[in-house]
Amino acid sequence: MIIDHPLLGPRDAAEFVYLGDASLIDRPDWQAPDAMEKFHAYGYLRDNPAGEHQELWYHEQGDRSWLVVTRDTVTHTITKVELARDVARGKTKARGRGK
Amino acid sequence: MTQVNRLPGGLVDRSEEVKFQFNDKWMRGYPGDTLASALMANGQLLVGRSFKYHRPRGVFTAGSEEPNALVQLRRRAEQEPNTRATMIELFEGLYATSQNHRGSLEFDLLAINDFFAPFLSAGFYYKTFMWPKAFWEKLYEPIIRSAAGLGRLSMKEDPDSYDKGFLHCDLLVIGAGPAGLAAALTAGRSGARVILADEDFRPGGRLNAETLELGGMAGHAWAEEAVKELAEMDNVRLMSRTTVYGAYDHGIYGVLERCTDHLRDSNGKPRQILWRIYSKRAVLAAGATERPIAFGNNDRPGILLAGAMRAYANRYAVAPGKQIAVFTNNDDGWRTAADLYAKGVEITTVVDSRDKPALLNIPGARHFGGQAVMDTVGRAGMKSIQLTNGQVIPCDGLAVSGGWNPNVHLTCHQRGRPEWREDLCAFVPGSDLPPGMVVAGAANGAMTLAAALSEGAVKASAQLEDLGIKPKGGEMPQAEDEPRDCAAFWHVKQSKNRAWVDLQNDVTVKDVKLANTEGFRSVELLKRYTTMGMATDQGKTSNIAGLAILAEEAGKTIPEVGTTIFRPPYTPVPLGALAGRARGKDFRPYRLTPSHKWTEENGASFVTVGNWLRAEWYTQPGEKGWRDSVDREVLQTRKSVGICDVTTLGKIDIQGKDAGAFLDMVYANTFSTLKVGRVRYGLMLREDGICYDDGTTARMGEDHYVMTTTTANAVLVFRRMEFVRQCLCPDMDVHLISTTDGWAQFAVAGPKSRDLLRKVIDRDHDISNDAFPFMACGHVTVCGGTPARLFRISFSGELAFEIAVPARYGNSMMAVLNEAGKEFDAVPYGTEALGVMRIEKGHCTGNELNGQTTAHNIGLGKMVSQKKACIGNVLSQRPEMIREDAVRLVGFRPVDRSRKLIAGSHFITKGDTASMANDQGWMTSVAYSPNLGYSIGLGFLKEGQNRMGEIVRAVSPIHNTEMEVEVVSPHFIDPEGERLRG
Amino acid sequence: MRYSGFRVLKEGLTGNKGWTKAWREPEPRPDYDIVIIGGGGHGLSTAFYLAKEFGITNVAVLEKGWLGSGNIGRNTTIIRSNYMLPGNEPFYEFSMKLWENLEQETNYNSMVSQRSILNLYHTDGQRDAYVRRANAMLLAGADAELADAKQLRQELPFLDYDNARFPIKGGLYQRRGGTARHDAVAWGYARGADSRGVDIIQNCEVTGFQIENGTCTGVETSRGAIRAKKVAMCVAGSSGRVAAMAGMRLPIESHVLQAFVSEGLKPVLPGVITFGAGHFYVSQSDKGGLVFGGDIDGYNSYAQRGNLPVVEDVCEGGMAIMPMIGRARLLRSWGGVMDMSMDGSPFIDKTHIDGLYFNGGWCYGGFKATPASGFCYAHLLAKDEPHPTATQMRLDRFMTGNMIDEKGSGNQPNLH
Amino acid sequence: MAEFTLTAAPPLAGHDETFGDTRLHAPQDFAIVSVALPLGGETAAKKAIKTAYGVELPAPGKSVVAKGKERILRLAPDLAFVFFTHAGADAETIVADKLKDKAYLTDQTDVWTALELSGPMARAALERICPLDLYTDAFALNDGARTVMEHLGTIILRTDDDTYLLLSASSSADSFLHAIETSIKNVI
Repeated sequence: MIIDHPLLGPRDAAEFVYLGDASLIDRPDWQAPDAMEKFHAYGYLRDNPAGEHQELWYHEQGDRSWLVVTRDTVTHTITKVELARDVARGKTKARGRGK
Repeated sequence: MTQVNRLPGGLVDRSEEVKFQFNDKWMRGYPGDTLASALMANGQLLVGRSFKYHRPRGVFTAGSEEPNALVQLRRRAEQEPNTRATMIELFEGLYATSQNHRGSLEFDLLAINDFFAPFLSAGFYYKTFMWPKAFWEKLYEPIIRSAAGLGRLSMKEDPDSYDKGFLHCDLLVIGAGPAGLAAALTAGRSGARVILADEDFRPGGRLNAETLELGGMAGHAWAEEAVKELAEMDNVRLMSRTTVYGAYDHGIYGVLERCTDHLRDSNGKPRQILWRIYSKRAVLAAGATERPIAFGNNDRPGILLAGAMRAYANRYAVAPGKQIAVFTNNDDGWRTAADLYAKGVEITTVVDSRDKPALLNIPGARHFGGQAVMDTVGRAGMKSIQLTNGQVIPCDGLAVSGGWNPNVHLTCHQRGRPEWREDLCAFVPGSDLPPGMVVAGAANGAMTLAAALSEGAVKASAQLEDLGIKPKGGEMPQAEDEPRDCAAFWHVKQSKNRAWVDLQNDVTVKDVKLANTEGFRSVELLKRYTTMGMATDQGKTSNIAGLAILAEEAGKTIPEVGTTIFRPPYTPVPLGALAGRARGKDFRPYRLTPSHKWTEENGASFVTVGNWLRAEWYTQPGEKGWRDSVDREVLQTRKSVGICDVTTLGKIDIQGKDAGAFLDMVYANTFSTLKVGRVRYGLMLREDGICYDDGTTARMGEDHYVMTTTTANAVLVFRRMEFVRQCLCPDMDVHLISTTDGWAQFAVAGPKSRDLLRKVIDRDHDISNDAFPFMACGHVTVCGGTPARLFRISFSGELAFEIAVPARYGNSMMAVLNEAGKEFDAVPYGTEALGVMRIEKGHCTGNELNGQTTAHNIGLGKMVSQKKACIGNVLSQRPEMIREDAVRLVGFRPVDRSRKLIAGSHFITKGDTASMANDQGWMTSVAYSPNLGYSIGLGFLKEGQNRMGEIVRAVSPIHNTEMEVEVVSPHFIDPEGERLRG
Repeated sequence: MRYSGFRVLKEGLTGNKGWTKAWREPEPRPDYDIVIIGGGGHGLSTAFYLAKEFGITNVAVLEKGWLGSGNIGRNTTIIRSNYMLPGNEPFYEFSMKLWENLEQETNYNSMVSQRSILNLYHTDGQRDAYVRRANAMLLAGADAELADAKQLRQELPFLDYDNARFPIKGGLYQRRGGTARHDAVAWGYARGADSRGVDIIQNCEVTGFQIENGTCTGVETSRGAIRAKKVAMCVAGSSGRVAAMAGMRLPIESHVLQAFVSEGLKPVLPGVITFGAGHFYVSQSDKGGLVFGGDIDGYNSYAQRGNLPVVEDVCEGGMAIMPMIGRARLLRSWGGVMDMSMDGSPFIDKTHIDGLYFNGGWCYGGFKATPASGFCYAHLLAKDEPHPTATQMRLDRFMTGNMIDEKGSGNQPNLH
Repeated sequence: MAEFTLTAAPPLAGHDETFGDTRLHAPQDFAIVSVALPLGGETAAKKAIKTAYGVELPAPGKSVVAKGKERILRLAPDLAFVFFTHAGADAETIVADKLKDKAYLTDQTDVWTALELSGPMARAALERICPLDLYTDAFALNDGARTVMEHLGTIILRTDDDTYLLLSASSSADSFLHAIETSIKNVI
């Protein structure tokens, strides 16, 4: 597979390490009253879709960035690649606005 | 032998002869021959034996689809089983033997299977061999296994080397036949970066096998011109003897180049190269493969596919006999008759299943329209054929054509499904091609030369336009649209004798019918039940006929029955090539510690720790076994001072205004409160609350921490910390960089460690206990100004330091420390002594922190802060993970102090039977403690914290032994920790 | 029809004309006691044991494709019970005992071949872990044996002892481990279940569940609705997709595992061998092909195909321990969808929906479990309580913290 | 005067061999310092770099040669390496003096081992181990990338038409050298 790195261009997926569903960015609040249930869902339950999947890849043999890759799990077609840090910052900001 | 079957002309080079051996018989051929053509030239039609019935078999095709003519090429360690004679280029001194027979090729004892064939029908083995039970492994299976298999491995290490590589291009053209050449010419002339790969050693594809003309030139001559033009273009890479074997995701192709297989000797160069080609676009121009028709005894030597026989005549100037019959269901078969006749071979008959007038006039040949060949005679060579009208016609060779199948294989590698085209009676590529690929020429069903040429150029142009490259030079010469009519005809129903569908695996029409009768009606079930298409040729010549017969039996159409898709590789790829250089010592890189050279010179034995080589112990003269060395190293360290290279521990430089807060998130305990100049032990959990890693982290400055990880987890911890940094704490100012290799770090341990270091560390640094107490850290200089880092930490439990210098000084530093330590009888120590001392102190390593252990299990439950956000603290509190009766890390010693504990023993409460239900835990690590004079161990015991002093049984049924052990504190030496604070 | 050597002889002498269908091809009926979704190995063995052990025969097995088309149809055929943890080992040993009588029970030669399995070790730490595991196996009534490098050198002289990057220090044998002919296992169970009255319905895809007031009462299929008192999911790699139709999220990710077979060779390997310092395991089939594999590709996938880096990694492992296979050729590779669970261990459990049961999460190790999985699932379906060897294989174990993590890799499926 | 002296012996120091017109050698006194841009302080850090070296910090994947012959390679948005010739073990101090406290610095000199491969067969040799497209249009002069070759993490830089600078971990220097030598031998 080839991952089109947003900064470095197309690179062989062999340079990357896979982690899993990009929902791992959405770490629950440890102080929430139902923190245990939330962490259980966060840590263990997966949508596991047959189709479009947002997932985390780490460019270990590259620039060490974590990426959010949108990839179809049936065809392996990649439609979007973002820096995970940008995605995570976007989420923090969104949460901030919600307050 | 003489070349009795050699014809005039051809593309072989008659200016020199090549001598070779087959089954120890010397024969001669010409450069440009394959082994198959040379054997045929020498009249050697019997080449091998079939898989199941051990039927005599000869060359059947002229390409990589060959099911029959498999030989063992070369000898001794270079012996290569199952090699297709049709793909072996003849070279001087070539040595090949036939395979899969017991006794000689001519008198194969296992040919007896052929007589028992009625009892060996499809799947017979599933129905018997079940009684008595024990006979399967002892009797039936060994017999089956020794009869099965094909060629033999030499059982010696492959003496050749292999290489790999990466290539990039705009357009990959697969196949250098007319369509491929047209595509490559178009793309090359347009300035695109092109790779043209072809499995043959002579580019041209069928142009070399036919007598068709292009623009008034012989086809093969045009191909030669085209290749010459391509070779002169800088932007084109021509790769012959190169098979594109797999189409992988995103335009990556797996490709095998055979570099030295056509040479007598590889001369130290890689035998083959496995290329990964990254293509923006690809044109598949892989041509088509002819298929046979099934009729009685259709497997005899001398029966060839018609196109193959034509290739042998035109390209290699050989024929399998003097009197040839042709059996066809299509126009193309007629050309074999015409071309062989033109070469002076007698054509006795053309049998056409279609009831049509003769397509061509072949003088001397009788034409039978609407007839079929029903049976053949001649065990080792053809004698005659019998037609459905009963007529018997003598001949010594038979050319069979059942039509042509486009080579759709690579279109299926991403699960694409071919589609049935009724006019061709064949599957053509479907619409779900691998992204970036188009198909041109015969592979796409463009079966005539003119169509192939034009499609090659047109498809390449479209691909270029897609890439934004303006195509030019796509005009191809005038060529023929030769007649290609074909009528579906799969097997001859009138045949009474067995009719083969899959030649190599001996699957007959009857087997297919039986499978259908028994309910194996999906084509996948058919394959699995009969083994059709599972041989080394993967059914290239057999699958479609099998499918057609199944459809006929089931009363369905072929598209209704479906097709099986092809999986990589297109043709088999040697495992050596797939491994490339990664074998033997080069399997993985070595990492060496900075003091490796000194260590090697001073008697160390080395142990593999991940990719590292570490000193295990240092043997001194007079020491008889490793225990002598290790005991000495331990005793001397505890008595005076020892030195150990601990560079392999991961080191991560952490800087930033939020570094402390970041570490609070990463570690279960707190680091933001750590004072500058101090070190703290840190415990890292996974998010699931299980211990992940431990180590010490030093605060070197306000915004600067230095973390150490375990050797094994260095890379993983870094990865995880980057995850936390980028994904969980994206707004923290914190930066990570590994410095593992940058600093040579040494543990200097023992009561004299400070004295020793004082000799090395420059005097202006005060390392007294007051100025530099336990868990202090700081920058120092050594040996007159070399920068160093000093940490007052201890894994051994002694007064100890770790000192780090830039790695370039590591080897020298090891020498200096030992030199300076001479007055204290300092010893260098290795990983074994390190292990003994850490067990004596009850410290955990990988044996304890194996990914299943909670902080609670090792008595550090309280260290997991519940007052801050950190990885793992929430899930670490799940009820089953904090049970009071969970296993706990405790120490053990044998009741009989002379016994040796065994790591991996399980604990059983005294009085209980040893069973899994009564399992109380297990021993994780053991060592002989030279300080205590007996064997000690660490282990996990259920509720161990409450069982101090209890005697339990440590059982090791695998050693057939057990012993009583006493549960003790895991801190065997200096439990109060007075020494390390001294 | 009962199969035997005599029958083969008799049919051989009479032109093989008397063979009959191996199983019926029934139309689905409107309702059953139990509907099993998935006609793979586990589904078929569940049906077989429901009929044979628990006398429940009003059962349908619904298969979307052809029977045995799931992972039972493409795997590396290894059977073994060399596990370490109490949540696993008794279960797999139970499975092994069922394997040992399988052919006689099903009247089908599935070529269960106890040719041994050997796990090589290369470090002292690995050895210690293998001793722990071997002892666990023996305590659970299985067999185990340790061999040092000297013994291995005699038994397997073709391994690389002298030039290895990671020297072979020894190995853990399970002599009763080995291989079985995977397709035949499915066919044997199918025949056994069918002959006892179970309806095996091929080309019947489940498209939805009928759930009324928290109770599952049947399924929608491509061949109409089928009501059932109990519905049993058994769909391995498709677990996520099927469970989603019932509104469930699972602790499972679907990943691709590639497997490989070489061209046929005369006998080379006595049993199964696994490399301890790389990703490679291998055995030799009765037909002579080296059947081998290694690690999963590592990314979520339903594509049933993998990519090159893993192919190369596996072959590197192979050449590292047995450099005499360099001139053997890879004939075919394939990819299967693996239901990788969060701790590498499976589930055989009820779901939170009454009448709906779940069997899955077998990762890449489901083949060896086929008999016990079916037996224990049948037990659960028949008695509504777990079989004694499968009590920990619960869906809620991540909530309680009672994981069965043999490898210690934690909640990251691609590491198991 | 200290009682003991330390001698520097970086792996591959002094290595220099030729294969026809192709040369493989270890550059001497090759110092490396990593420069991390503080979050929120990127502008200040970039300005400091401009002031110190007279060049703009390049985009990720690119390098520039500064007026003092230092080469600055941007590896990631917030990380760059500065390469320069310097013999002592105080490379970090030299950069720190230039950048003051505007960036986080870490001495990387001893983390890496460097080899320069130059000559007509350089690209063909690299084709055997380097997954990147090294054609000029894809990997231009001064381009740099971190990738993996023969299981070894490697930084590759194009420093001239036929010249590549290769960096890999110093602990595996021998394996790294072996990999490159084998590649050269396999193509000449």
